Amino acid sequence: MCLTEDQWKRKKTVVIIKNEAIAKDVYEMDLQVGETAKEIEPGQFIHLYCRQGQRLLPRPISICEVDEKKGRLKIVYGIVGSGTKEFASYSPFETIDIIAPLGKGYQWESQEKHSILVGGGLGVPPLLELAKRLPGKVEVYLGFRSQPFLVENFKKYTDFVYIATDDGSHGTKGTVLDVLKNKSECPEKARVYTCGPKPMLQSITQWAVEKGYPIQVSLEERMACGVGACVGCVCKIKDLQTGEWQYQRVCKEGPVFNGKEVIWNEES
Amino acid sequence: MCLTEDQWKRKKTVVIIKNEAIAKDVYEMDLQVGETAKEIEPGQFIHLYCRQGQRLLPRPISICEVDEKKGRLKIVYGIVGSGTKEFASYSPFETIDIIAPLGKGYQWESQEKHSILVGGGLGVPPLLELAKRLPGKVEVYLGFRSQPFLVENFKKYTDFVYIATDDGSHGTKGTVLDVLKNKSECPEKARVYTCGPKPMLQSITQWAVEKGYPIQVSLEERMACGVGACVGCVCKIKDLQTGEWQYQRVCKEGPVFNGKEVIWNEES
Amino acid sequence: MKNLKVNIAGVELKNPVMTASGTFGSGREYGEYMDLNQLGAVVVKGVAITPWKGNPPPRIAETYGGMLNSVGLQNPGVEVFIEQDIPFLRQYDTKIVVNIAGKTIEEYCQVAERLADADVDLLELNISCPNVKEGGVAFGTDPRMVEKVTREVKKHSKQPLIVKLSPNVTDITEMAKAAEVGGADGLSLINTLLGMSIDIHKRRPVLAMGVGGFSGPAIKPVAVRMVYQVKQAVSLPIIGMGGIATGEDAIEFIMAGATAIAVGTAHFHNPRASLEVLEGIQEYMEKYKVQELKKIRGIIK
Amino acid sequence: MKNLKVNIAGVELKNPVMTASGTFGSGREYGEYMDLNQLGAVVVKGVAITPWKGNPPPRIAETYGGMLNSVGLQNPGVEVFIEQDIPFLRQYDTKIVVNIAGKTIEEYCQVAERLADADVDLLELNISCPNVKEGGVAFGTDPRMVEKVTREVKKHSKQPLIVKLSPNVTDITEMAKAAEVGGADGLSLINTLLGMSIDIHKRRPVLAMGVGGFSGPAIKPVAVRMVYQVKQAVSLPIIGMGGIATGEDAIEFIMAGATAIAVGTAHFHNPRASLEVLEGIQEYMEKYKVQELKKIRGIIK
Ligand SMILES: Cc1cc2nc3c(=O)[nH]c(=O)nc-3n(C[C@H](O)[C@H](O)[C@H](O)COP(=O)(O)OP(=O)(O)OC[C@H]3O[C@@H](n4cnc5c(N)ncnc54)[C@H](O)[C@@H]3O)c2cc1C
Ligand SMILES: Cc1cc2nc3c(=O)[nH]c(=O)nc-3n(C[C@H](O)[C@H](O)[C@H](O)COP(=O)(O)OP(=O)(O)OC[C@H]3O[C@@H](n4cnc5c(N)ncnc54)[C@H](O)[C@@H]3O)c2cc1C
Ligand SMILES: Cc1cc2nc3c(=O)[nH]c(=O)nc-3n(C[C@H](O)[C@H](O)[C@H](O)COP(=O)(O)O)c2cc1C
Ligand SMILES: Cc1cc2nc3c(=O)[nH]c(=O)nc-3n(C[C@H](O)[C@H](O)[C@H](O)COP(=O)(O)O)c2cc1C
Ligand code: FES
Ligand code: FES
Repeated sequence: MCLTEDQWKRKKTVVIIKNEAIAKDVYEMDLQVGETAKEIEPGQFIHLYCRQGQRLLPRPISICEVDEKKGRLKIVYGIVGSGTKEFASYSPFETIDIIAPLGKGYQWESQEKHSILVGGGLGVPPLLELAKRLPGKVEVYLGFRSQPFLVENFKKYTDFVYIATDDGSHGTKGTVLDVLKNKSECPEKARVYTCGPKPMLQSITQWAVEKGYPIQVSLEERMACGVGACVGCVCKIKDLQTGEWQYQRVCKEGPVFNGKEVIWNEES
Repeated sequence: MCLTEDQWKRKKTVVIIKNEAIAKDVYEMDLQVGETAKEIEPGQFIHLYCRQGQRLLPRPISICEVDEKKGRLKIVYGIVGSGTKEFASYSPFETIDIIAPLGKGYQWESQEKHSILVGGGLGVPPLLELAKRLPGKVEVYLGFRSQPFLVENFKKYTDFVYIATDDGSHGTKGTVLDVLKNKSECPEKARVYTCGPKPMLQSITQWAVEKGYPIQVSLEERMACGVGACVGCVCKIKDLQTGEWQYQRVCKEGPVFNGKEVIWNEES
Repeated sequence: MKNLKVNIAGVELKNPVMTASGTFGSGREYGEYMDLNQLGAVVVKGVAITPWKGNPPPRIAETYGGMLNSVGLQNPGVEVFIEQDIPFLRQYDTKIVVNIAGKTIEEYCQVAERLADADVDLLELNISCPNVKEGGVAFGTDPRMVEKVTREVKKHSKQPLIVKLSPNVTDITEMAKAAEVGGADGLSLINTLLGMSIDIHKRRPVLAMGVGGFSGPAIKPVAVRMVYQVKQAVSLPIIGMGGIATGEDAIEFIMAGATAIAVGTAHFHNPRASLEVLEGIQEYMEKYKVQELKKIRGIIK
Repeated sequence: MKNLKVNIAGVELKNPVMTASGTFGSGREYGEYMDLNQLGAVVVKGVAITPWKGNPPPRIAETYGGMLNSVGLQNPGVEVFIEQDIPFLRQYDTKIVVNIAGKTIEEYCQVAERLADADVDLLELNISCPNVKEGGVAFGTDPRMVEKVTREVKKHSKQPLIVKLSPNVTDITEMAKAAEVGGADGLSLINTLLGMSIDIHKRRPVLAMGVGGFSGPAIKPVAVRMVYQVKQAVSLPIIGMGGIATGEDAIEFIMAGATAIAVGTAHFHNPRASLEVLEGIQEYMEKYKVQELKKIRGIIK
């Protein structure tokens, strides 16, 4: 019933191994997390704490890649506000407080034959570790506003990496869905895994449903606790049997949900 | 009427040259302040800002010593709360934000013959630069709870340095007033300069008044602006002619006041 | 070891540290991060007679030294609570406090009545939630309503009844006195202030509801002031809360007059916050040789 | 360059940035740190009909993200103000707003009357100071008194009259409406919250007065909420304040409904805070191509 001292999860202070810009206002950070690296499922996230005491709430960032041997995690974050700006100022060998891992990641079968991964913008990173672990054929569709990132990393694990950019500066001009419709061989059976802005998730879900593919989407919501205690980070999830909906916690039941169960009409 | 860009006083970011413990919970910090070092009067103070954003108010710390040539200031501070604890964690070559100098320092005549300096605990540091600058004979009385600091520094400028400690571990056991009464040659004319806890300032003032010596005391009060704008840092000062009192600003009219004008009965 | 025991309305807590309602779920989640046996009491999130869906997201906004929430008392209802949460919490050697929510006086009474035979130690009447349209704070800002709802719920309660007050009032002592007259056995204060934060890039409030409940270290001076004022005005035991993150914060509340204290928002910054608060209280007592908390309780006059 | 002009009760300010009363002295002190010509207006500290000694020290306490003060309106009286401060401020191209203090309605009226022929642009009626026993907040927490004092002072005022409201009330819109009915030409909000901080080592409140006025970034969510609520309730122009330290903070207040904004406590952290707020507003306008502030004022509905 009661956990012992070493079984408790905890906030840990870890060393930053790397913290570099990989695109405009996008940073890659490697963290030395030790044994924790062994516990990660792709699609899970970590909580990063700011040093500035006026910023109390942790920042949730998805796990991008895991190096179990070295005991390291890679995350990729965009500078969007005060906290991520603070993170960008840190140097290697400094420390940062984190809780890891949190949430429920993507699910797949050990015999998986065909997977379609679709990421948009800062939704691209969490798909990398997934691409690495998935068995079978893996198609990857990545959308960016302009400057792509992590593309080479994906190419290490699959030959089928397709890029879309809003401004056409790289890959196909247009949305990732456009490319997906054009390029995917659309097998009989496949699973779709996606992460990105809500409108994209919604349109990919619609496409997947039409194709009859199971689809998993990773959602974002503003968080406080990250452990399921405050019921702050909810999204509307419907029961496919009863049609009833309830608010579920992105940090606990998610961030990865069955796309078909998500009710999209909430403002985002 | 209007100042030009380079005439405005400002908050400046300066480099920490040294930051070391010199006694239990007492630190000495040297700051590279450039030309500002030339503007200092002994008894003035500076404002130090914390990095942690939840600590908004600056910490007032007296100027201990000035090196005009190198453009440096020395301050000595005790760890008493969260801000001073934060300062103690800084390393050389890091920076800190300050405003310097602030307030009105000690006053003396260019022909000064005999000066008596009396400091207690963290009231000792501001007397050092004064001891250095005063012409004529300078007697220095320093009181500590137990472990003295800065004593050697004073000895560089005068041979008449006397120590009292509460526990008798160094110098005479007892108060600095005891030593003063025993050791001072009590010339006909002298000026007294003092800084330390209020009860000490009060008893030294009483002694000086009995002897007929002019006395200057340096007061402390909790501050917000440090520039005279908020009227937060007041002490009760009476007009010796009219007997009327009013609250005066420690940061602007002080921190150094005529001891005879101070009304001591406020709680401290 | 100093004596940390405190007594709230006849219920003895092994120490004064409780968790603030709504910030600690039903104990289960943070139970993975700390030993719940060490807490004086676990205060569970607001429980209503039927399941409540709560408010739309975003429900959380960060502010300078604090946060806003507009959870709106999402909860699965008292039946689920009795079935799942009480047995879970009873595994631990800690007291159980149930925060009860309602849209009408009748609903509050129903929850209290349903809990009468349940194995819980204290009831905390939440008439101060700023995030629900009906009930909640509407009851907590009018002294006549405070008195009335307290009196009615008290009739249906078997456990001692703590009334949780809203800080969004001109005179907190009026509300405290009204609760006392209504028969409260103790007071909890403060619930959240009412705040708002605007996303200037999206040109809309951060919270979907517009306004929300403001908590965290930022609000501590208001909370300490109110505990102090209420201590001077009534003789009921007070559970103090609002921004407590360290043992020193807790001592401030105790000196202001609190018998017990609750840690809320601080958990989000540090999952072990409540235990660290407890350690900090112990350190203070050691340092100043305070044998029991009674010696410093309400020492500020 | 964007158009930053705003109009408060017929007085045109070159930009919306003012200084919060009591935090900026009479402009002289911070005039050594910045160009006062750049400010929309300087609001001077509270001025009474006779000199006030103010409260005993300590008057200042730091809190998490904020501070408490109990200055108690120490001021040398309106005569000294007219003699020394007006001529000083008139050297600058900025508007002068006088914050008027009183212990009775008569005293407020006397100050307004004495200022009728003085060269000042706006009066700000301070019925919300929590640090004085008489007058101050006692007037600001009862809508009938708000209306009455506003009406009386208005009779003696030549300049437009801004009424400064206290946040320590259950319903701020009631006070705003009362001021409107009483004839106010505008509203300032918020004055300080009432807070307390205890020195647990000395076992007494940090402030000699026990409680004090709570200001700074910590209180911003309460201030934004109140500006928003008042904007929905009355049609008077609002001067918004409470925790503003950046241009983004200022934009929040403007979107909530403020016509102008005032910077207070932020000066203590950064003497040039008000100018940096102004620069921040300009940057926001540039970035989002906002031609005039009217386009975003009260955009949150
Ligand atoms: C499960 C999950 C995974 C995420 N993974 C990534 C990732 O891999 N890379 C990445 O760049 N971003 C990711 N995000 C978004 C990221 O958390 C926010 O961009 C970040 O918290 C913004 O912090 P800030 O201090 O810079 O912004 P500010 O706006 O200053 O933050 C203020 C508060 O708002 C919250 N907040 C602001 N924007 C968001 C947002 N879009 N979603 C949730 N909370 C927000 C912050 O957490 C903080 O509490 C993820 C979010 C979630 C919920
Ligand atoms: C003119 C002047 C000169 C000073 N010179 C020195 C010096 O040379 N060396 C030294 O060690 N100390 C000096 N002090 C005292 C020093 O300012 C405080 O010890 C320091 O601000 C405490 O900060 P803190 O964050 O550690 O304490 P906290 O208690 O955490 O500070 C909280 C707030 O209280 C204020 N405060 C706390 N204690 C005092 C105090 N005793 N006096 C004034 N404000 C206080 C702080 O400035 C801050 O705003 C001086 C004070 C004044 C007014
Ligand atoms: C996310 C969240 C949810 C809350 N839910 C409840 C609740 O259900 N019932 C209640 O009485 N108070 C609730 N509160 C208020 C807290 O119990 C507490 O009174 C308040 O947050 C102040 O304490 P703090 O600053 O330590 O968090 C909630 C607070 C937060 C932050
Ligand atoms: C030290 C201090 C003194 C103040 N004096 C006055 C005053 O004389 N008259 C007044 O109306 N408000 C006074 N105030 C309140 C401010 O004008 C302002 O309303 C409040 O501080 C909130 O703004 P801020 O958080 O930006 O400081 C004072 C505030 C402080 C901090
Ligand atoms: S962030 Fe608290 S429940 Fe998800
Ligand atoms: S600290 Fe503001 S007047 Fe001295």
